Amino acid sequence: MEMNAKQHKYGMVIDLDKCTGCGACMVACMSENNVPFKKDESNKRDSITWMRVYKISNGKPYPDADVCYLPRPCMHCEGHDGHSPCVSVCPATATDYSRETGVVSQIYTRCFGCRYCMAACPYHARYFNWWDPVWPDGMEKTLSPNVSPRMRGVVEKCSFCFHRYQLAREKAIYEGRDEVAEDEYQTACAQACPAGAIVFGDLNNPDHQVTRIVEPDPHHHFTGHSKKAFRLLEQLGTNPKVYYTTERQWVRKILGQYNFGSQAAAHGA
Amino acid sequence: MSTKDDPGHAVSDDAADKKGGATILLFFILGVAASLVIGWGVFPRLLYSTKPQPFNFNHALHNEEVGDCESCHFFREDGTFSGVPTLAQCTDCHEDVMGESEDETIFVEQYVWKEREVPWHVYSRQPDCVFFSHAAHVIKAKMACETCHGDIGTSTRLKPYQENRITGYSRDIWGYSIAGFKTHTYDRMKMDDCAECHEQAVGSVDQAPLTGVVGRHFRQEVVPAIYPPDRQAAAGSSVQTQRDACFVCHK
Amino acid sequence: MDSALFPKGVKRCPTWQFLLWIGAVGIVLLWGVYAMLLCWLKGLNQTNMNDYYGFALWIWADLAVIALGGGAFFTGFLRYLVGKDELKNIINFAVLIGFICYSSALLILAIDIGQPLRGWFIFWHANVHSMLTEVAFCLTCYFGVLTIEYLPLILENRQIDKVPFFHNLSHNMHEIMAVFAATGAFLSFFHQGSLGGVAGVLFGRPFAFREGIFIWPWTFFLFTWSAAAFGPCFTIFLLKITEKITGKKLVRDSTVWLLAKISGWMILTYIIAKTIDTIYWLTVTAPSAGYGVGFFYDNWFYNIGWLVAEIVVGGFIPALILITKKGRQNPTALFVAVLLGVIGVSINRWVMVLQVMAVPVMPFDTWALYYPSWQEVATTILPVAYGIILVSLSYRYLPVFPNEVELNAAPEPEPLPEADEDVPAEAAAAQA
Amino acid sequence: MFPFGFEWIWDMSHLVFMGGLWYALTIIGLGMTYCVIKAVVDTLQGKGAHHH
Amino acid sequence: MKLDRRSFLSFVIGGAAGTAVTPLPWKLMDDVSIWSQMWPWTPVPPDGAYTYARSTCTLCPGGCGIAVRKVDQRVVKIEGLAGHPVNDGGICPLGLGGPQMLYSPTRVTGPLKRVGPRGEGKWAKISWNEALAEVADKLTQLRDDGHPEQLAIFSGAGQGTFSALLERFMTVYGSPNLVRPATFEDAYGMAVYRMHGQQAVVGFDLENANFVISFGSGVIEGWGSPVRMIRAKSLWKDRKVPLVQVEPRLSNTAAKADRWLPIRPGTEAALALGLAHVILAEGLYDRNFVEYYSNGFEAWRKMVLDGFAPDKVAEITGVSRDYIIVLARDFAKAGAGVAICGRGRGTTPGSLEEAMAVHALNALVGAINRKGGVWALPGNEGIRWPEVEIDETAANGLQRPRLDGAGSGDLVDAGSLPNRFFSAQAEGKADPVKALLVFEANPLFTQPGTETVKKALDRLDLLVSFSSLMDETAAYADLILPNHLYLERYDDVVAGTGLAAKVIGLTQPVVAPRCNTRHAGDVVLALAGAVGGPVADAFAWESFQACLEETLADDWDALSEAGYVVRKIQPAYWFEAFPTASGKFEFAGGYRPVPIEGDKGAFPLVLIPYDGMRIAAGPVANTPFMTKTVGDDVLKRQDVLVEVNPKTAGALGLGEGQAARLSTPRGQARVRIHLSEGIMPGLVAMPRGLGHTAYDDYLAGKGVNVNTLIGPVEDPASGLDAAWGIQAKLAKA
Repeated sequence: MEMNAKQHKYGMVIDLDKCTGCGACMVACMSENNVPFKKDESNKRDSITWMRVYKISNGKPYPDADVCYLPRPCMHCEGHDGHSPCVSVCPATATDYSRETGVVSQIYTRCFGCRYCMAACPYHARYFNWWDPVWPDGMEKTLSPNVSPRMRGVVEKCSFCFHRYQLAREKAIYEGRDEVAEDEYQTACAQACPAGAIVFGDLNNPDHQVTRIVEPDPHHHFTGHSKKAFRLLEQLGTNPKVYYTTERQWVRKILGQYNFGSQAAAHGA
Repeated sequence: MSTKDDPGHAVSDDAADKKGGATILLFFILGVAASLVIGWGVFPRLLYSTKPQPFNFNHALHNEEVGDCESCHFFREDGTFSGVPTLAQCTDCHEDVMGESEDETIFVEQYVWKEREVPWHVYSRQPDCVFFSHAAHVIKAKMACETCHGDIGTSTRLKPYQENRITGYSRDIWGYSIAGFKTHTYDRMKMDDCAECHEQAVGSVDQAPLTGVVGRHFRQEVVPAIYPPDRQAAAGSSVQTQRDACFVCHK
Repeated sequence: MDSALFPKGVKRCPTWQFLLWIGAVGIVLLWGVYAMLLCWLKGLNQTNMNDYYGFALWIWADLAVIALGGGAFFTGFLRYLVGKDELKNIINFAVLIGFICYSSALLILAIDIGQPLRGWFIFWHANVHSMLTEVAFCLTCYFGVLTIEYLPLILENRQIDKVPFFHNLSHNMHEIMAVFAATGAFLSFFHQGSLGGVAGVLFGRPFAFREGIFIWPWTFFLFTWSAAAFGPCFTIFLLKITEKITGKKLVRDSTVWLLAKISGWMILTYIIAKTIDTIYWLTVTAPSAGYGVGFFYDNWFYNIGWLVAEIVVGGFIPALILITKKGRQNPTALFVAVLLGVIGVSINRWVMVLQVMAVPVMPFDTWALYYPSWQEVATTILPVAYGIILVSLSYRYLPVFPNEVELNAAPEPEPLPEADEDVPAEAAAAQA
Repeated sequence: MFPFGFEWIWDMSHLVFMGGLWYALTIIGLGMTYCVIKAVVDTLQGKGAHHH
Repeated sequence: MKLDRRSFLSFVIGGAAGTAVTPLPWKLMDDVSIWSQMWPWTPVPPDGAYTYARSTCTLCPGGCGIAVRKVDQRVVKIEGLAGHPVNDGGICPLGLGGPQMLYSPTRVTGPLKRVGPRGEGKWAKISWNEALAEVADKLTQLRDDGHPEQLAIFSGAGQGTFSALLERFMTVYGSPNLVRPATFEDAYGMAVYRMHGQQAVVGFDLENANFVISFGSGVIEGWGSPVRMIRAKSLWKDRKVPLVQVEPRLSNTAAKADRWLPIRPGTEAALALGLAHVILAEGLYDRNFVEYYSNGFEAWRKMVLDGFAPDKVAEITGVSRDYIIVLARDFAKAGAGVAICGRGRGTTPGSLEEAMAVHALNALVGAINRKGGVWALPGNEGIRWPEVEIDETAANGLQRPRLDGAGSGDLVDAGSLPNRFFSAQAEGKADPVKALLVFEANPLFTQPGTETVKKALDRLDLLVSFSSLMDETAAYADLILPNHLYLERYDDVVAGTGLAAKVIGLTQPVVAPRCNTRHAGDVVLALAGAVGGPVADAFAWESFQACLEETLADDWDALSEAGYVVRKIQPAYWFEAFPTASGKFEFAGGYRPVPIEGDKGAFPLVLIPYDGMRIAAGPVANTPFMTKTVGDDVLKRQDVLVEVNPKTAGALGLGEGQAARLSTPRGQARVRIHLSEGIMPGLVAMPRGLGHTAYDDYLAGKGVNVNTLIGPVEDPASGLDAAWGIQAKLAKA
């Protein structure tokens, strides 16, 4: 499969030291992507949040305790040549990896809900519609036509707000341009983050901020060249496109060491 | 128990069995015939209900007046496509009855004056999961409207709108041939019909026998327009299908 | 009053007793059907599955019954391809069990998916890279084969057989049964394997992931192997139970011993391979992903005991019993062995589904445990009830056991137990 | 599933996997057709009427 | 008959075989799956033209610019306005919630009149004319009785034209009882007033500070202008500006700070003075400022040196002596260090002495009106309206003391004291209020001491809420005259609590009003007209919008174009900054611990409320999306989890997630335990903003409203609520 100039690789780098855990990214994502909501969402294992902010604690006693927040969108793993953990297992070709954008798509109308992809994803980035989505009277007016609402019984997940790329591309075409500029395609979470902790862009484009921060190394499975940026579960070979940076050693340690104990309690939120 | 069982029984009326065999065969054939009539004749009629449009619309007439499709079905500043005109658009010309047609009278009196949007039944309405970029097709690929929408632009009457009772979509999506045969590019608007054209662009077609009634035409004219040269050589962006990735046409 | 439908020369319990029995089991069946309908109409929110447990009890049940149903293809394989003619006396029963297991598996899958109405997408829009696709295809085809293998048995019902067409049909099918059996075996090798692949390819799940050759992880081969090895155990296990309930001897010991012996050696070889695989995984594969040996069993529920139970108790012990003459020829030992075998393979399928979901993967993740809802339990028991009913019907009306008559015709001085009183033994003998 | 299906690619995995599948299906199909037709013929020839 | 059965069978088989070669089964299969993809009960959002409308968020005082995404006339999303001086494209979870509020089923769809007892939720829909008449009658009657002061207004509206309109109304009407919710700014403002001799809006030039000490302020949890503060925090991270967080709980701010300094709650002032002690003792203070621009330094210096040696302060606060010294040095030497205070979001004022101690600390390092320091900016001028004619009734009314006593006696420099207002009304003081109009506020939920507030409201003849949504106060009201939601109306927002510049934002209607609502401004105008006489004359405008356009005349075009205007403000130089008697900065203040309510014996623990970005605790409540983001360590089903140190919990035999009964002198509630190493032993921390009783099932009944468990504690120096906690008891439930 020869590469060519037109190929993008959209990715993200999140500064864990800037993330304040405010939750704006989560709400922005839900609002942007017609994510349904229930009356009780306190069971985080049955709560659809494409972007989820985990709370990690260093497990030390008072007063040395410390916590860190970790926003977790879909990692849009590239795996090996696009064979992410989830893509190749889908029996109905409902999820797909695009070599043109590096986005892992999920087609809800094709999905018939076998949930094999959820079993395959180590990041718990995939969510199943256990319930019929129900919007309180009138609130269906908040739904965006750019993202199709899901029906009960299918899997959904973060799409890197791909519809924004589709719209940006239409605009570019209309204006006779060939390419979409960096600021024309930004995910809802990156755009909303008040701390500027989320940076989104094309990892194949050296001019994009995300590339300048990460410096992905194509010869070493795209690990951050300057060891500044790292990825979750890199060692599994999932080859994710979401990078993290932090200067706090204990955070790097917990996220970096793999045979951990349960000392790092996490609270989904 | 079982005088039935005495061995002699079966032998006794051998002829009867033969005759029986024939009748059975006859009934078998009857069954086949009946099912064929139902499946090919009755079923399609039952499947679709015909819905009247609010009033007739004369494309040909409007075409003469305004000259082209774009003046009513235009692109917005942001590159999105306006689709079916809104009442506001029509009102630009139709604040009041202009001609003699009673359809226009209905329009003006029932909708313009009452400020109600016209509840058109849209023949080409696609499912919500479909993302279709008119810009990519009409502006970039320079495709003609007729390629997908047929000659509606020159029609003087709206054809009856047939709605699939199960899916709620227009019969135009599946096509009028219940068997799914097509002779024109615009006879059907299912995913495979989009794929038929898109397929020409990408690698898989080089390995596959050319499918689709209009394959070549698209390969020669449309492909060069949609895809930059370097893309045509490469296989499709999809890892799964080697065609265009799902998100090209889905949302 | 339904005696006209019985196979020639056999004794069956009175109708009222039979109906009572069917009715009792039927109640359980209805309970399961009710739960099934709930899941279909209200959706999978009826279960306790969640986003951490996308796969749960059902998938385990699915994998388990398919493994246990493996007796059908393997016995068929031995009978028709290897030419172990002796096994023809148990093949019907094996096929019957297989048919029940596979129809159950398909039913469970139909309940388990979120959009049953679109289930056929798995065929129509097949993604050949997915192990699940392979499972679906081979599973369905092989179910077709089982139906074909089971059909003649139905046609041989004393009344149906009187219809010349059906008589001829079953006759012809018998003629070329070897072809079907061969195809079945071919398909089974693949779907049993791909069921193993389902877990083995999950490189995002270090507990499940295994290396392998080409597209096939080692679990692919281990699953096929274990199904072939333990399937016969299940066949024998059920045979013994059936014999207990009917109070009859239905299959010659020699036949059973032969099957037990083969099964024993299969289990032994399998469990050795499994042990090697486990050691390699714990010492090479998992550590390379950063997971220490103790890690996967560092939980109050999922502790090392599971591994021991699977490999030693459910593996080596039954194997050793079955390969020794004394072992397999001692009724009690034989029964214990096949029972342990059945448990062993079930544990294997359990950990390959549920423990995979339970083990934390992300560094800040914690063990995820889950317990099934009653709807899940009911739909899982449903196939059992259905199986019992189908066995009962088949046993009562179809010539499942070719040797039954001769094995039970031996003139016994004392009268038979009331339960079996129906046709006097002499009359039966006369008819035969 | 079929070469004209959207997901079909003319590559090794399809040829091997789908090939094997269709091979199996063909055998089963032909086998059954053979049995049924032969049974019809046999029946019309009056076979199978006498038996026990 | 045998033959028939067989024939029928073969007919069926034939039929089946035939059907297989017709489209019927296959088309049905396809259509049914398409149906399953488009279930009629799964909504399909109508498409249309996409547009963005510029406006300003009013959901908190932050004043962020917003870009409202619309599809035709539907609001589908709210985004931060790029390039806006306050939030530059960033936005908070609450700000994102606009659409869910606009289309919320809990909107008050039109004027409502209570039928049946208060708070029972039985309403009669009435017309606007009826509604206005009802209120007007009461207003007229009060004036006719010669008691205009018996009308009170509780308004949470920010410092914009609408507030000015209310002030003007109360002036001509003749009531001094215009009450506002008090925040830390009131306390800090009073401190500045006493030390600068000037009513000023306090601004913190935090973007340019190079060392920040926060005395419990939720820097990234809603303090000041939330998005601006979070951006500032990121800026500090890039510039390596240290932040030291002083508070007993590991808040997000503490976690993000370079140093978390756990301190005994309520002793912050002592620490501030302790730091001052070191700075004084080591002569690290800004001599230039102290010598030439300050007064009363010596006395204050002596007080600090005598009373607040590091050892003593360490004893009081629990902070290590050595670190006090280190921190003081780093702070003083930083050059552009600044200290801030106001617990959490700063929604409770806190003690005046604390504010003064912190301000003195800032003064000591010369941070007053300095780049990167604390700025005293001239108060809200700018609005130029014709003088009002006041009749005798009004004049008499205005002579009467405010019910909360502010502005008289020893509270002469106090502005508004809501805590005193409600307690006085509840106790039925001499001249109680008869009618209360509530704007942009939900006192029944947000005021500490819910029971007292309820009592106070019970003593009213008429309680009118102008809320757009059915909040607690509205649900308890006699009349609801629903205001437009901020997305449906004009408003001006003077942004930037603690912002070192004045940003005026325009809130514009981005969609036509969804319900039968009216702009509260227009309602006030209508009421004034109905009351008649000089009251009517004072309001010449035919609509609030007209009033707004006139008021913002110079900026109107710029505002409606860009959505905001920025007024760069230069703080006065030291020599002209302090209009005190001495003309210099006055060093003053001391430390008297604010008493805590409750008996330590019966209630051995201390309950402290805390704030967070995912739970809105103000007059605006959580949207479903926001509640969805609340962690399972805060809310589990309907139960709130309180943070307790494992040691404390262990001693009580309470474990993680266990249900418990939390009781205080004010009340008790069922909670669950969340063991946290991030909280000082002996404390129980509960989030503000849960436990709503109004709204819908997506919010109501989730958790406990901490204000039902805690009450105000009056600061003798200011009259403001200085409560920082309350004695409490935990027991197994």
